[in-house]
Amino acid sequence: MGFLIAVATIPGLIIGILCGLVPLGIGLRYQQLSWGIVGLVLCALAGFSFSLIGGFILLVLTTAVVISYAFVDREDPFTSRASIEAVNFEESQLEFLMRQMAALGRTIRQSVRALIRNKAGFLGFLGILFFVGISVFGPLFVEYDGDTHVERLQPGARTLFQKPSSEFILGLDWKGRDIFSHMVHGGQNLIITSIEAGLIATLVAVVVGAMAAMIGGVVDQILSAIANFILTIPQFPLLLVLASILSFSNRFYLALLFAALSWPALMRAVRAQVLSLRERDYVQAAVALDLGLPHIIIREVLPNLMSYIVVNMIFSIRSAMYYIVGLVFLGLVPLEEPDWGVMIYVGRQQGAIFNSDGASMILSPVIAIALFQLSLILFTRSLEEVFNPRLRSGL
Amino acid sequence: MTTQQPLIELRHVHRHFKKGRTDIPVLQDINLAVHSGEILCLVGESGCGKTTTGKIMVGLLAESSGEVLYEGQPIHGRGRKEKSEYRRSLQIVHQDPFASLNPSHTIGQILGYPLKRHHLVSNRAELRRRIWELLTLVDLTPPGDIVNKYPHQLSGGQRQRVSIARALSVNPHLIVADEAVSMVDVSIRISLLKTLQSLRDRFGIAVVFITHDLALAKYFAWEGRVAVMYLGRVVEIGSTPEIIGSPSHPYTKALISAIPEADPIVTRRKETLPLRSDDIPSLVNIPAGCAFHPRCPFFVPGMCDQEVPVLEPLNGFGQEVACIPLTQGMGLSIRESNAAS
Amino acid sequence: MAGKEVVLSVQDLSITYLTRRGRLQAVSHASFDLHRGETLALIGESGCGKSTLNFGLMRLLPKNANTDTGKIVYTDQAGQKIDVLALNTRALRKFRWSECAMVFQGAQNSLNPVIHVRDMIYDTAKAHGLNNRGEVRERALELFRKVRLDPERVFNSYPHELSGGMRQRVLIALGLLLNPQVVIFDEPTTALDILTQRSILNVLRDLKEELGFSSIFISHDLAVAAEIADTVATMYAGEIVEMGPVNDIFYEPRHAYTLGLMEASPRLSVGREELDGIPGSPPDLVEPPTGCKFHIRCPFAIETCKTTPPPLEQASMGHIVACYKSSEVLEKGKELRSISSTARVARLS
Amino acid sequence: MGVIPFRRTDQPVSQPSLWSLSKKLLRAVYRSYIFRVTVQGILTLWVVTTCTFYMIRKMPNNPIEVKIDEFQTKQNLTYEEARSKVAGLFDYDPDAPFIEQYTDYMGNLVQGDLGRSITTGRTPVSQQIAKYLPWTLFAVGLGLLISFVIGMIVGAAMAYWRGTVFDNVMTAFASISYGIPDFVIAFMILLIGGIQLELFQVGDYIGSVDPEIKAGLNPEYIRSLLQHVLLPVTTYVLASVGGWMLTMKSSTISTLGEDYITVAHARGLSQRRILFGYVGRNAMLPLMTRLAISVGFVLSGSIIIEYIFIYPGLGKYLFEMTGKRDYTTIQGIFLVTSAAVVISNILADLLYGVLDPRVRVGSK
Repeated sequence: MGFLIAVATIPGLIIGILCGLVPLGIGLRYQQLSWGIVGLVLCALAGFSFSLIGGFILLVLTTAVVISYAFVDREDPFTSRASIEAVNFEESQLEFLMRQMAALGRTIRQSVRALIRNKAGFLGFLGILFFVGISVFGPLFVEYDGDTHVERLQPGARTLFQKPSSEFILGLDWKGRDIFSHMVHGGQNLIITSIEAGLIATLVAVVVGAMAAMIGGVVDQILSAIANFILTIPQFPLLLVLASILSFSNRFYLALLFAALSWPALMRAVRAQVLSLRERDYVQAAVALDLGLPHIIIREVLPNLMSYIVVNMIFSIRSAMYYIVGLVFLGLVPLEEPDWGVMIYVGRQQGAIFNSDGASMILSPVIAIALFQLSLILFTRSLEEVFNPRLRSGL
Repeated sequence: MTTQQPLIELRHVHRHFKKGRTDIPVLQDINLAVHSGEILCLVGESGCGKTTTGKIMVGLLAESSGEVLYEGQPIHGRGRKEKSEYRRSLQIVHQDPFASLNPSHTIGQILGYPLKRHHLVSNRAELRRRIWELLTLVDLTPPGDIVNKYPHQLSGGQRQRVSIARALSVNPHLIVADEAVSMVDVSIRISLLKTLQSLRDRFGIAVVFITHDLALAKYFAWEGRVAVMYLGRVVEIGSTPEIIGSPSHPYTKALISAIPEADPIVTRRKETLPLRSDDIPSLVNIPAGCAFHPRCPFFVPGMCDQEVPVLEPLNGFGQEVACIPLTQGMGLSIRESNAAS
Repeated sequence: MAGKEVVLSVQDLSITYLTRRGRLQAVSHASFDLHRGETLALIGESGCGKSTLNFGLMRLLPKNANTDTGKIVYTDQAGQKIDVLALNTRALRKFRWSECAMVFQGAQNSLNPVIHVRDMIYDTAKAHGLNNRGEVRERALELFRKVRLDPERVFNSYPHELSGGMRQRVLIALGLLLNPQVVIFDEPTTALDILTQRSILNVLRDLKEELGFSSIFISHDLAVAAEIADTVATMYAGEIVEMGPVNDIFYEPRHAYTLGLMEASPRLSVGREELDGIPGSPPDLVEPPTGCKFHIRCPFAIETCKTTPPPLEQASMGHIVACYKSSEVLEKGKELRSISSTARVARLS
Repeated sequence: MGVIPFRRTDQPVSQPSLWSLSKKLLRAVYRSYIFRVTVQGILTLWVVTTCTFYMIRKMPNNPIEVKIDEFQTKQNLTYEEARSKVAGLFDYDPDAPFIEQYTDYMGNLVQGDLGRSITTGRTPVSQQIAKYLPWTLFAVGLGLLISFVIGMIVGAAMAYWRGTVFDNVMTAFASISYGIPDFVIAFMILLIGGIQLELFQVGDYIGSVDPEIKAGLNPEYIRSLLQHVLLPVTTYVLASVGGWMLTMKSSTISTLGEDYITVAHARGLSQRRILFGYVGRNAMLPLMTRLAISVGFVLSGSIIIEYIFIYPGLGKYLFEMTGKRDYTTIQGIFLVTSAAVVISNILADLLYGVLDPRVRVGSK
């Protein structure tokens, strides 16, 4: 999964700009130039940072927003107040597409507005954006400082540690390397692994939880029993043992391991939610209308679980990060520089705790992790508003 | 009417729910038939099993024992396609207007899904024409104001209309309206009921109207029948004017005499039938014999508490009642010795 | 009821809520007098402000509500006049329940689920200075008997062990514990079954005769109001639009909305009847319509209705109404009534 | 006609025989809640033990290899020399068949014997656990207690005065406390408080107690004990108090919205009575279960915190023993901590039943 989020590339930028031409064109066509330009810039940036996939997703989203500004329901026959005979219900494929895009664009605009409305949530969103931005774009501008620099030793100093100065804004570590460059380069792996772990855990939990609730009977009992069993074993000690059994040549396995341990709690919650949703009147109505099980799960149940799922996904991303840093800190995972967790581990080994010059080596990653996690928590506050159509429209 | 094949028929239907280790008998020996175009009201107090009956009729719940026949054929063991058709021809409108529509879909989507799924329309233009039609049918005009809205943007009455339109989308033969207007304001109830009535008149859809409000049942089902339920059994059934005008079963009598009326003089002159006990027995512990006997002012010891009464015809007008003294021609008399404990 | 002394007098009471969307005018300029021993029924649909009005009377409104204008004058047992809105916290606590008690709707949630009924009784008594548990117990048991409960058993049970009807009776008994002069009943029979409702109504009637308290009875069910009220006030969109003796309101309604409600209520005792709903839905109280708030849904509306709100005027003895077309409404009502109920002609809608 | 059978009271009562009585008793036992959860709990523990038993022995290296390694690097011995030295130290046979080891272990376990530690001179595991457990119990327990009490009080106050400056400040604090991992707080205390600001001498506050002070109930020892537990406890409190505050706040808010609170106000009850008897008690109900469950996780402590503060608790010990591959000790600690979780879950259910009359589990 790691390959999905690639580092910023020049080909990505080109893809992004090409993609961005679409919203620009539509903007021009409907005299919404400013929005067309916004679309172009956003697409270019997204393509730049995430290459093809990011560029494509943002292409769809920005185009939708641009169309929603340009379109303003002009072609929808439903808005006509004429009688049924006088209304023309025919429409071309393109018009239909435009209408759908416009609807999507409106939802996006409302969601963005809902996101901005909740101050704490927006702050969290900005925080996440900041760290992701630094990890993605930072390496382009800040060179990784990986060598030992004895020449930087200050006269009279016993170690290469240095306090933050104007030259090295976060100071130097035990090998005299620039901590700032480590900070910029060291977040990527951690963030990606945590997100992967959170995603997998959530996916497993949702699938298993929904299955247990919808199928019920023996399947439900077995799955619930497994979940309860895993919940009984204290997580971190178990991780400790498992971490020494498996060797993590690849960070992805770490994510998998974490997911394997953390799905049960969410699964139980999802199961309970689905069980209650299943009894809702509108699900019953869908059964009576014979809309089929896939429709019921995907269209009726899941949308109402979305905010719940995403919030919990963020919580599991957060605890994944906690556990990963914890394992690294205890030295149970192969150390790979640059990495925030490794900085804490090595810093402690090299006595940065007792050296006031070296505090930055531990403090910088510690504060970064704290801020990132805090941003995640704050961000969850606006998710409810973004996903619930009732709150989204600002009632 | 009786010679005709009923649209749906329940024969000796029982239903129990499990709660922990105890079985709760919610329905016992229900025999009901609904003919097409007919209005049947199920009336009773909470916990009498009227909603469960409605759900069994539309197939949302399975019966524990007994038979459910659709157009004379058992509903089980049908082919996939037949099953889907049977399913669709029986629709339900729920009580709570705030829970019956999925909050994350627009009204257009809610009405569109069943149309698309069952290929009731062949292209998008037709789909939208049909949605327009459905909204007009339930008096949600102009449709353009409604179709792109989310349920939370509509009032309770409008939502119930959308529910009805959704049920109509699959061209049903029967709609079960489960307390469909009880959570709607008084001023809006009547127009909703009128909409339902006009649909019945236009398309010949049978309506099973479940309610606890006898006055409303009387208004809505004047041309139909009323079935009164008590603790999981039908105790009396007959044409609406008969049941309301001359109730036979002691429970029906008690109900009708207990209802206050929107007419000060009439309601203050009304004589209520005194019951022997105010408490409804719980379903876990249903009294032996006639379930109503501990409260019945006409209770005959040694008879009502021994044998379970069965619905039997009372006169030539299709009225049936489950009361042993009545069906044995003994008549009812209040026994002073049994006065309230 | 004229002639009897006024127990509670409400003058020009307006209450607004601050919501996310703006100021919501829940009650506007409500005035009425409650006489000794009288039962005043407030009828109207959900959201018309009848519950807010009553919470306002006891000053139990949530923090986002504000009493903008008005005066609530209560005459206590000693004949002392009390301005309720000016009471300090301490005096207010004394006022509540010992002078003016309230029986809430939804008996399920009105009793604290984790403590015994007896403790709720003792709590209430203690808060008003009655510390003799034996006496309180005797009084409670007597009231339980009066509301036809098994006193000993109910006294010692938890709320969840009682049925809905029993809980409602416990609440009524609890409300009468301190012998208040005014009891507010907020939809006391709404969630109950017909037979339970009947026995509660009977209990209320008997209690009122025996104890002689005045009461305000909130209901959306016209039938219940017809049965229990001496005076009926119709509320629409936060305003009292019509008020008068129960027979006047039911047989000679003068406000189009009252008439509409009557026409929408089915009656058991008449045979087949033609009823009519009121078109449209209640207005949004954040942005209420100008003029008469009912004009959008009103079949009698004229141009003036859209611009100027009609004033409350005396129509007959003790009957006031705020409607420009009250005489037309009265005529229409009479006309509908005179047509035999089986052959009522449906009005054009 | 499908009548549900019911018991008539006038049925003749037969003389109960001894057999039927005991059968009844057995059925009652089987149906009783305690019996069922106990059986479930034992079953869970058995599965946990089996799984961990297998997993632990799947860890790369065994205790002997680790020790040999250690000797090699520390004392500059050759592999053979180290091996011969180590062989005399341990009575563990790494080549014994897995099944044999398992049955041996389970046999001892049934008799209540957790076995003997492999690497620390054959001391019984139970003794080892008894030595380290109190430290963890003391630190984490104290932290949990303090943060729970503070969380309850402040959370309720936040709900009561919601929307005020106090609420906003406290909510911000709670979000930070809830959002930041505990080891971050630990480092911040050490680095910012101890090193940067030099508020205290770090050395005086980490570890267990000053070694020169004699153990016992003398004031010096207690002072030292408290001094060394101060930092871990502060960390635990800061890291968990936010969660309690937020939960208590939302629970209190929903309780405040209940009808019975309005009714209590209408009844003219005093603020104090409403706050404690009506709001507090009901709002605390959902939190009590969570508290009981957290108590279960006290034992597993926080490995990282104990490691950072060099606090001699069970967590740090487990970490060390994992490094040494002391199978029996790891096994024992796992068993004890899982048992704590199982037992506290049962207690949580029972506690809820006691506090909330609506759910009396035992009486069903």
